[in-house]
Amino acid sequence: MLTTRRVDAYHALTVVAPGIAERYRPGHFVSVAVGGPGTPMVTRRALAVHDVKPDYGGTVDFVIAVSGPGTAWLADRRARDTLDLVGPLGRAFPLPRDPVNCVLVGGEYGSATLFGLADVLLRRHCRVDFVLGAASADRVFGALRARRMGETATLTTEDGSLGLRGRVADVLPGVIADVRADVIYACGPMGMLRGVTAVGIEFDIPVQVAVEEAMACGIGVCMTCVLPVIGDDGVTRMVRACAEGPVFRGERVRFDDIGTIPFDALGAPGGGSARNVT
Amino acid sequence: MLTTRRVDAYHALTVVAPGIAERYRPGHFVSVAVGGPGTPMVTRRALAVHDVKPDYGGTVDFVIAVSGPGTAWLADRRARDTLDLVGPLGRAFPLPRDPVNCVLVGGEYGSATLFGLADVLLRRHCRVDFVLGAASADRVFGALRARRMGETATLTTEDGSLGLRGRVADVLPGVIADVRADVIYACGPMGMLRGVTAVGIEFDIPVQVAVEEAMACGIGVCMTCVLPVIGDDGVTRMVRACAEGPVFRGERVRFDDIGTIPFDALGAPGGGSARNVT
Amino acid sequence: MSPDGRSVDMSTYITHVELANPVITAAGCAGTGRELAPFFDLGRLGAHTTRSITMAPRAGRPTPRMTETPSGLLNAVGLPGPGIEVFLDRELPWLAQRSIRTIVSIGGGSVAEYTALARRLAGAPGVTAVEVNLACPNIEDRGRVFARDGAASAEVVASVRTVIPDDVPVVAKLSPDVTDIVTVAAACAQGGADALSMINNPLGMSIDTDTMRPALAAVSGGLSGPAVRPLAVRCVWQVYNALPLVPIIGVGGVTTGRDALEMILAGACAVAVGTALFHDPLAAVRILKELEELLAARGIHRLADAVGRAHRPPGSGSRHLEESSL
Amino acid sequence: MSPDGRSVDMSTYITHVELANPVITAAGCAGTGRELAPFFDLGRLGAHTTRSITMAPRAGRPTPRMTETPSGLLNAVGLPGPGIEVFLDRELPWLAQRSIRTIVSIGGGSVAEYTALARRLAGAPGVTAVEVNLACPNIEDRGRVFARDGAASAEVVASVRTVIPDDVPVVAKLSPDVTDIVTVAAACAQGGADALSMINNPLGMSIDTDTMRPALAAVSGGLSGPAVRPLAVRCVWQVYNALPLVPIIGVGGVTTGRDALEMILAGACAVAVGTALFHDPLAAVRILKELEELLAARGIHRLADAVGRAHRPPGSGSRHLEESSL
Ligand SMILES: Cc1cc2nc3c(=O)[nH]c(=O)nc-3n(C[C@H](O)[C@H](O)[C@H](O)COP(=O)(O)OP(=O)(O)OC[C@H]3O[C@@H](n4cnc5c(N)ncnc54)[C@H](O)[C@@H]3O)c2cc1C
Ligand SMILES: Cc1cc2nc3c(=O)[nH]c(=O)nc-3n(C[C@H](O)[C@H](O)[C@H](O)COP(=O)(O)OP(=O)(O)OC[C@H]3O[C@@H](n4cnc5c(N)ncnc54)[C@H](O)[C@@H]3O)c2cc1C
Ligand SMILES: Cc1cc2nc3c(=O)[nH]c(=O)nc-3n(C[C@H](O)[C@H](O)[C@H](O)COP(=O)(O)O)c2cc1C
Ligand SMILES: Cc1cc2nc3c(=O)[nH]c(=O)nc-3n(C[C@H](O)[C@H](O)[C@H](O)COP(=O)(O)O)c2cc1C
Ligand code: FES
Ligand code: FES
Repeated sequence: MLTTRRVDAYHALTVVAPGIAERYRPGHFVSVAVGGPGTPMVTRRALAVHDVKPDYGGTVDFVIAVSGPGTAWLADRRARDTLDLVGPLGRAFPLPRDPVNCVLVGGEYGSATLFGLADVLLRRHCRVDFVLGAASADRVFGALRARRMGETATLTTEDGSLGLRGRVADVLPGVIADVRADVIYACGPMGMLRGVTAVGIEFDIPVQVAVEEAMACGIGVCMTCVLPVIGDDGVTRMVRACAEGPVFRGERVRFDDIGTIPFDALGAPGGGSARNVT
Repeated sequence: MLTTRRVDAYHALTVVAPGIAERYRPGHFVSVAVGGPGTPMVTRRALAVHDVKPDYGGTVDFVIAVSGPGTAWLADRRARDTLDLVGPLGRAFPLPRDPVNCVLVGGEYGSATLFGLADVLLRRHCRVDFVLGAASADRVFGALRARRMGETATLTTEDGSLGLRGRVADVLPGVIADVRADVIYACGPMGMLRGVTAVGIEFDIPVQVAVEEAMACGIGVCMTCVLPVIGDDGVTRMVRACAEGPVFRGERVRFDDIGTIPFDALGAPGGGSARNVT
Repeated sequence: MSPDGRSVDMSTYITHVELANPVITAAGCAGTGRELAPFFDLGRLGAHTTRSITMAPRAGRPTPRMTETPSGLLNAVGLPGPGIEVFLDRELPWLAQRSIRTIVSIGGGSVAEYTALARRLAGAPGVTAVEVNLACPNIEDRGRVFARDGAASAEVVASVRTVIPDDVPVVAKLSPDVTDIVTVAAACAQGGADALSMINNPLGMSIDTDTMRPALAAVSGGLSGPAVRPLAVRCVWQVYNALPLVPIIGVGGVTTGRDALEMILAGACAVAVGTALFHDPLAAVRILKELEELLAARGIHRLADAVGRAHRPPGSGSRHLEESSL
Repeated sequence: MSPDGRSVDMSTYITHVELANPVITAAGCAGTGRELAPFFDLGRLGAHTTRSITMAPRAGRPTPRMTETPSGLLNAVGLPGPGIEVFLDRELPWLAQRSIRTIVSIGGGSVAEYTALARRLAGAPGVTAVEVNLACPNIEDRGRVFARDGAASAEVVASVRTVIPDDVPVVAKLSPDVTDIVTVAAACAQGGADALSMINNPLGMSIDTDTMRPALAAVSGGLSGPAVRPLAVRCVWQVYNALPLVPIIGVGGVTTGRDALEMILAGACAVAVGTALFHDPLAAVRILKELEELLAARGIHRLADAVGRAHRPPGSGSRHLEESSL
């Protein structure tokens, strides 16, 4: 590990990880072991890749919000400690072929994953506008950089301590209209993704969301990170956020049914959809 | 924690702990929590007090031999980390009233506990001679200091890499004769204590041994650290090394029966000694 | 004190016996009580539970008696102790003089032995409750542990209940190594247990890969500590669900106020602290303080309102039954 | 390679079926096999165990499906999967093409369902062994889990054994939540189980002290990881002691080569790695390497010589039976 520093409410870590840096595409995440040797924490923690840089053969940046013992341990690391990382993991954001207008919407530390995406979009001559929100000013991540990289950067806080008072979904319709958005990319809490997706549907603009589900393995073997997603065939399946995601088309995610097995999902109890077999 | 440094095969730690320093008497030990918050290691580790000094209101020195995950964690601590200590614990070495001739026998890091004792004995105008032994030169602890403090310091190593080849019990008879010893104090592995006690019995000199038994609590509540010791009434009881010890009169400890419940111990299975009740 | 400035009523009941608060020491983990006195006043706890007292003095098992496992401890201590006479003579009076609420744990090898122990305890001053440690081998059933058999457990409990005065609750302490803890719990309640304590240590084992022999002299031993907490919470939950009126002492891996609260939400009205005392002699008082703060922070002003609360569907509120509109 | 330069013969047998080495993946913890392919070649392991395959596709349980506990993991995943037809169509062939030794785990709600699953598997290419996951609720016995009842377990095993070809071993996977694991194990062996696998997850529970509700959507779940290893080692030890001729797959909290060796010394001839794969996708191959080194360092040249070794009194040596003077 190279450096560690505080950024408002978050901790930013830079790690030398050439293998990950090299294969990284925007939307990827990594998993990190926490607690050191003999740790009582048996699962890895998922972290979005914030940035990759070519220094030292390839470094990777993470932004961490302390929410429990694992993230607290990560926030406590000092320069030169080593970290056990696996990645890059997951399905990256699909990129437009043409130079379209993209609105990048981030909530809390979810914004972190958008800057690598913005880089690539800008290289493809897309227009990039940001909408970043959080509960309070110190939890809005990357406002400065968004202002620098984006054509515009609209900020919202629930307490009004920075930008507009409210949520990103409240201001999104205005932004979409102003910038004549072709596509929306969003990363943040589920509630926010649901709101952003609803706006996308209303305006008939595709939304790519990067979801966050509790993960134990990050590589697709534990089956704990599932959510109901409608497939190309119209059938709802419980799919893994880590392997099939974390990026999904927003309108395919059944946000209202997260935390349940929808009765019409493939293999739902009662066997109502057993007819969908094979 | 103040400092941490390597001393041959050992790690030496200095900790600011005024409460412990103040109440310390030679032979005392402390227990230390290992592994940090949420540690998977549920028991404390026992450590003999090596030295106490008045600096910073009172500091305590420990000497650590890495033998498992807990001592490895301790050896990894850096200056300014904090340690969770409980102590001083246990029964200290009984001290002679008169200025007698004392031989202090230490094995491996067991020597560490003898220097605080030597200090007090010297202040009481006792003659102090050291016999220190270990498997190899780098595991003999405190040779220099023993030479400085003691009238003589005899060193043994099993591989002959320092001092005489052999064990402390081999050279002890000669030392006893040379210095006309009145009492022996010993700390080190059980095998060594047994050997030293045998020599003491042979020469009819009292031996005070500080034993080392696997401990879970260090304060007398878990009952895991017991060994068979003969009481003043001649009855063998399974007594706690942490609460009744770690210092015992050597000839009272049934070294050959450690790891068993002697059939004639109070409350031994079969109830042979139930007559000893009340 | 809670954010609104009200303090939390921490008192709890084992049937009609009131404890000032729900945090108690677990059997066999707090010595005679004297050992903890240098660290804190045992009288600050809801109660102190003694190690399991036996008729005759017992030397216990050979060493090694313990080994660490991940987040756990395996022990095979073997109920060492001086026997009931010395206990009544020298240990109980020390506790009684200090008005320390004392739950006396008893262990025997036959119904007759438990009964004899109960008879010696009946009328002894300073016995707040009697806890029947059922995790003892039944010498009349080829060493099969009482706790593994509902009928045998109930027989012990019934016999002890007969002998102990009515105003002293009898608590049955259960082991999790059974196919169905609810059956055993129900049998004990049927047999007259006023309350249940769970869990005693599940049976575990560890092998030293260097010596290639069992790590404990006794080969297997009881597992305790945070590792077993999920088993304990599950047992408390299941039994509270089946027998909501029987008071439960939750035991197993409680190390923090959050752990204690978890047990209480699952249905325990008291929480015993065992292995955590080995790691931190002040654990029990720290847990009590943390628990009180957690309750206050949740706006819960009476411990009793938190008992079993995780069973209630979300949103069903915290109103007392007497205030309910039903 | 051992200090004397000899390499260790790591091969092991599940009855007559040879595995190149004793380290296998645990059911439900290694996906379809494909997910681990980016990390290592599954063919390097003794075998891969599938998740438990069911007749119909299953969506599994709602989320949250897991929560961490000290040195453990609670899960209530609920046997999600596409059902046996898709398994035979798309998952088994992928494994068979790569010559990955495959133990197919099956789960059902009735004897008939297990039998039907076995019938579909009989003759399918690439089935090294069939593991019967008995930790499923028996719909014909009010949802009582098969593994908790020796007779019900034996009935399932016997029926599967009848249908599966003789040269494919049938392994019964047992749960520790029973009063006497040896009784259940013996019943399964009697019923025709060629080998036993233990342990499946003991039932545990955790409550979120912030929401004051169960942490898992399914309320309770299975405990796994290092926390349960002492229970697993104890079960392996007890069953090996009672049934020394029945091969045992040791499962539960194996994270290092030392843990694997512990299982083997207790009596397991193979060791399955589950939760450790979540923490380290390379865990199984690392454990295999560490195990080989530990055996070599102890001068043990054949894995088979280490199986059950902790049962032998110290000093009884490591001589093979055929070299013994008896
Ligand atoms: C694809 C993805 C990217 C993420 N990127 C970031 C990031 O860049 N920065 C950041 O701070 N956090 C990120 N998270 C969330 C982060 O993984 C969790 O906050 C973290 O795992 C919580 O661990 P803990 O020990 O602090 O808390 P605990 O709640 O104690 O965690 C216990 C267990 O639950 C799992 N868990 C709990 N909450 C989450 C969650 N929200 N997501 C996944 N697993 C969870 C943990 O993996 C662990 O197994 C991301 C999550 C996902 C799924
Ligand atoms: C009175 C006393 C004084 C001691 N003084 C020192 C000292 O000054 N320096 C030093 O390096 N070591 C000392 N020891 C030994 C030290 O306590 C052990 O080496 C240490 O506990 C091992 O912990 P571990 O995690 O490294 O090893 P592990 O073997 O993994 O320990 C596992 C468990 O066994 C217990 N245990 C294992 N070996 C011992 C042992 N020998 N003594 C007590 N408990 C043990 C541990 O407390 C722990 O509960 C002393 C022991 C005693 C009883
Ligand atoms: C060293 C030790 C000794 C114990 N002795 C007894 C005992 O005498 N009687 C009893 O009923 N339980 C005994 N127990 C079990 C505890 O009371 C408790 O039920 C169990 O350890 C789980 O709680 P914990 O995880 O907080 O320790 C003992 C436990 C340990 C670790
Ligand atoms: C997420 C998860 C899913 C599991 N699925 C199955 C399963 O489908 N069939 C089965 O027999 N066991 C299943 N198990 C149990 C494991 O195979 C294993 O017996 C248990 O987890 C103990 O081993 P471990 O501690 O190495 O994980 C599962 C365990 C976990 C953690
Ligand atoms: S986190 Fe394990 S399958 Fe997604
Ligand atoms: S270490 Fe617990 S009684 Fe001695």
